[in-house]
Amino acid sequence: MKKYLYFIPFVLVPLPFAGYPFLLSIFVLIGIYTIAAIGMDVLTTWAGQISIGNAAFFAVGAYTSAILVVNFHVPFLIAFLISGLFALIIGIVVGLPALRVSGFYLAVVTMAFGIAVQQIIGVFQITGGYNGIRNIPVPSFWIFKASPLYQYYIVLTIIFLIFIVLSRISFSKSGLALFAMRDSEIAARSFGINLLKYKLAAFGSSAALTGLAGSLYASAIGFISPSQFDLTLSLDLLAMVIVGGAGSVMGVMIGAAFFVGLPFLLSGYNISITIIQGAVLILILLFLPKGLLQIFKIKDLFKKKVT
Amino acid sequence: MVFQQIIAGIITGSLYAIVALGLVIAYKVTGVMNFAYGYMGMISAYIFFTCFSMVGMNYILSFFIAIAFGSFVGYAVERGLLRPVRNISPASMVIITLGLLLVLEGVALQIWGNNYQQIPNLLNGLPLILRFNGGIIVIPQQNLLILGVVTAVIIALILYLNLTFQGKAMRAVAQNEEIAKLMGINSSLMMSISWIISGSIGALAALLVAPQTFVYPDMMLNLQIMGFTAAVLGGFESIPGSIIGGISIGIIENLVGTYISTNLKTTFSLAIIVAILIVKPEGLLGSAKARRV
Amino acid sequence: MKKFFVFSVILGLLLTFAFAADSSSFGVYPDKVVIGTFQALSGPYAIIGQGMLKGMKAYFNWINDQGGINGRKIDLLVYDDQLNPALTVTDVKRMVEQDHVFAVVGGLGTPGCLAVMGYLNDNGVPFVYQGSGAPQLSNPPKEYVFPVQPNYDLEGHLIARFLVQNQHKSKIAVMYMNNDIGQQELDGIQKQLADFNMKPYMTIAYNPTSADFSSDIIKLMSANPDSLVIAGLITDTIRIVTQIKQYGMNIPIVTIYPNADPAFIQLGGKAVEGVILTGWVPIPTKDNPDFTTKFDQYLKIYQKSYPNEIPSSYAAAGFIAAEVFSHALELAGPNPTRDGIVNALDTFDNWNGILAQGITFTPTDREGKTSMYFMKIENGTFVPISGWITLK
Amino acid sequence: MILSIKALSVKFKGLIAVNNFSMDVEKESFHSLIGPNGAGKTTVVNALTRVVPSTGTAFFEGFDLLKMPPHRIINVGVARTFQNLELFKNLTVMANLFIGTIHKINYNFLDEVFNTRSYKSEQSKTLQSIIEIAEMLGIKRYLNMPVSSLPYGTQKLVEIGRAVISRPKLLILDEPFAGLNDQESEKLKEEILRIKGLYAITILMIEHDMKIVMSVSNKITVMNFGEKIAEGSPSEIIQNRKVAEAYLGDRSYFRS
Repeated sequence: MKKYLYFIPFVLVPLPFAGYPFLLSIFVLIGIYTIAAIGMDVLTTWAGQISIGNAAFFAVGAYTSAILVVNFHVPFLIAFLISGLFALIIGIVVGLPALRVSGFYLAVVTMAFGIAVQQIIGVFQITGGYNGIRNIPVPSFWIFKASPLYQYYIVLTIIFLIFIVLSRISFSKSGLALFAMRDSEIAARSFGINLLKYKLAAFGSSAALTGLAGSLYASAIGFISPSQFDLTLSLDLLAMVIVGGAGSVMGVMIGAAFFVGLPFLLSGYNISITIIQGAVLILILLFLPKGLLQIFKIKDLFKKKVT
Repeated sequence: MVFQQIIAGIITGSLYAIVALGLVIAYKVTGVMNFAYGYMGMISAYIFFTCFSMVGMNYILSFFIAIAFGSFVGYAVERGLLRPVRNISPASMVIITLGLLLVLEGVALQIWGNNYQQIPNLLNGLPLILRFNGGIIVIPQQNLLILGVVTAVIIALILYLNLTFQGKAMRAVAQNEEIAKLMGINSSLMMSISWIISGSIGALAALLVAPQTFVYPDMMLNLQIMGFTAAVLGGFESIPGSIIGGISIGIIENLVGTYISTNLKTTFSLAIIVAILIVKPEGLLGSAKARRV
Repeated sequence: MKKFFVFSVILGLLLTFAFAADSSSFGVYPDKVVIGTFQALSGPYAIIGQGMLKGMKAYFNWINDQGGINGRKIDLLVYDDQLNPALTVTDVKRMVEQDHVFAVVGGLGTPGCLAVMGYLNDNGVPFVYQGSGAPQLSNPPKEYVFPVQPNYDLEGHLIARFLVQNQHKSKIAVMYMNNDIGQQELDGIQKQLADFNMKPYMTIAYNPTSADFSSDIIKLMSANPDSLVIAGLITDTIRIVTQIKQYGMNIPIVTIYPNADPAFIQLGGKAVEGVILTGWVPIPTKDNPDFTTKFDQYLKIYQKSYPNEIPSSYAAAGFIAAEVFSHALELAGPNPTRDGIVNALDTFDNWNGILAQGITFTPTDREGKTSMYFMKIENGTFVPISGWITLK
Repeated sequence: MILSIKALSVKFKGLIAVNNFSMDVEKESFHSLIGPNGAGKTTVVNALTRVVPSTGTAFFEGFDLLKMPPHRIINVGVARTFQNLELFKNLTVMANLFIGTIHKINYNFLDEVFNTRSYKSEQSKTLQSIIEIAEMLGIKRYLNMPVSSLPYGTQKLVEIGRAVISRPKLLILDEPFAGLNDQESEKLKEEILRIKGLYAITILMIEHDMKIVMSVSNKITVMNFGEKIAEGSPSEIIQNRKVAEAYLGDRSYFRS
């Protein structure tokens, strides 16, 4: 149970910042991207499938939840779950080509999917077209008022739950089947692993996690439009995984913090964020190929047993 | 109108093809999917702009300086950035080139400022006008030039790879680096050469298209995406494949735009491409690689 | 574990100190007024954001050189949001909650503006000038939100009306970008044409980053419309117009106000001769000597900060944003409050500044600028071909 | 008779790799499949385990292997090793062995997430069998190490362990002795024979090392150019002219 103690600091983090809701909003965003990046991690690090179209699942989740909440006044929690479910279904459909194509071919197929979803959202009425959907409310529940603090704990709870699930399956049938598929499809198949099932499961769960993150994003930002879900977002999600530390929830969290935190820290100084961001990305990969997790020397929690 | 659209598609497609070609050369030998490719070319377009419009050199000299710069960028990126981390995962490699993209985009903006810049066409004469049963197709000389250059580059590359010793050595490295090394081939030199070729093709593509798109940091964005798609559609490792891939995409796009939908043109075009890949997972001219187990 | 815990605590403390606020006032100090803006200064939209920021800075530098407004200099905080609304939201919250800006002036980009509009209004922070033509900014009106730029829907109406009533066209084709601007223009045109019991003769959506448009032009030619509206930005509009000319098509082409920029003529050269544009920022011409002097003044102010640079239309937008806010601050008196700014802005009645012309706000109508005019490119200059036109 | 292959053919792009191949494997026998390089031995095994598509039939205890989805083959009791080692190289030895048992595991995803009783008991049963096999093969101390960090010989043991832990009725070994020195080979041979006796496994082995083949096999099938050219006991094969001809020019086989 020791590994769960790592979450205690995160529970305490907001206390000093209660007076600065905007800092909490940043933590909320970090949390949201963490969830989406874990979705990417499951797909790439666990199952060995490459995707540069995960922004589309993020968009599917964000739009599903926003449309349900804004147009149909569905309670947030239900909209949240439906958005995950819907993304799951779409993810399984997108996973189908992965049964035939792999490597960079799969990368381009997923990229095509990402671009297409962006365009489809822009064309239809129900999604508000290119004008997007605005006034998406922040969820409130029972005695908890809509506030960044409350959002923070929602997001933290979800990450915690994902962490528990991932650490429990990592040395069990489901997790090891994915790892096996990643390392050798031929051997995995010879030992009874149904590649069809596990590839679709990987795409489905990746999409579901990303979709849930999208749903939270829509309510945190309050406005969504197709341009927010572009190729850059897909690549950023992949970069978060790699920069932070692939295969570890903590690593992915560090990656997300890097991606949200760096522009935030630099945005007021009139220096080019892209140059610094790009240079730091390159330097990290040149000197810390296993990601920032390497410097923090945080134990690789659930990979401990496996790799 | 079908015929007109197909001709127009070939013209657009030749642009995709040349970008795809450069990507494939670098991929074949070093296995890197270069997301900064178009942006490397963009820098060369700015170099041309600087030499020609700001310094006032003549066109041909500026052109060759820009191409030389492109090949230098290719060399430097492979040597300085990718070589030290050859064995990291493909996803990490993608992220390094993404970092490079961000840096190049920012640097261009810092150095050349926030204005769109212009560079002139190499050929500025009267466009070629074809008329047939009521339809018309106008091909500006610059586009004919692009078509010609693409063809010439392909022929040159194929001759180089098949006839010269160096080209054969490069193909050997592409097929199996270890064995090539054992045979005494300087594989590290071959990798550098592949990126030098790739870098100069990228610069060439940017210079050819810049008179149309103008010069600004994101000028190659669309071409780069379509170049990737073309490369994959063609079979990613096949040089003729990248050309066929590029031209097919140009034609598919135009036919979709004409007969299906304009506001979902990209979506339908990409759907068709994905469908082709599902039927032929190794691309149009790629070969299925059977791994020995 | 212990290390990690210590690390988190230190990080927390650092952040607390880094962002600890030292003032509870609202951006008004004895010697300065602190305001904020968000602009895309890096990333794909930096070309627009950098231009707009230059316009704002040029004006504020000029004001500050004169001693500021009512003895207070204007201190502009700039945050780079890369036109990514997730960053816009955190940046704007930081401006309000930590920097305690008095107002937000001139934010760039529809997604960012729409994402923070509600937050600023709820917190009573004046939000003056948005670099966006989204109709949702002014409709419905919001107490603290003051859009200045005409919205694209309105522009679409005006263009359709101009083509039908002035030019007597009936087969109007529309080429529009596959994005929010294109869609809003198309909506406006369609609505106006519907009032005339008409429809666009054909519509073609396009990807603004495409290099080649011959396919669309072949389609256009075979349909043979009598006029064409291009709802695009500078580079793609020029590409389309150039190719249309190459195909020998000779129909009136109307395009939208973001293109009324010196760069449009400079880059487009001969190909853009005869193109009709809308404008909301007046241009200096012989028959408008009054404005010529004002335009010269604008150039002088701009070039004081950026010597030898020709300002872009985005710089003009930033300049106007600064002008409108500064004038309101002046009207709000020696002890400005946020509500004072709102009241001052609501007194704008066809107000003319240097570049800003005919700006009007009332508590119930927040479309700052509703009139536009048409101009044509002749011999490499913009020549007005109509007076101010409005819908009302 | 546990496995009966009839008229097996494999074609690659018009090239015939295996042609009309038939063979029977007796229950609990040690059957070797030999032949010069490129004779199609590995292709036969790949066809049986559905790595490559093929025609013909291969009945194993009433199931036609060639009609089964590849991931079901282990369920009827056929496990294999690979010529070039197909270990899960980023995983530990323990995880590799675990994957060998994965087809037998009964719990589902929800059991894992909620840590149910059936999950816990299955999991401890599996861990026990992993330790048992590891002890038997003498690789227990490597359990928590990534396989890629182990010496080649040990990796071979892990691969055999992964196949054995699945409790196969038929174990197919594809050149298990390639790349090992004499000492390692001798050790591995003993291990294989011990496992065979312990679990009453039938073994089908492809091997080049004639000395080992002759010493362990009950029956040998010889292939050349995708066809069967001889079959019989080791002593019969040694005297077969066709076999000698097939190996002529491939001197590597006379090393022993």
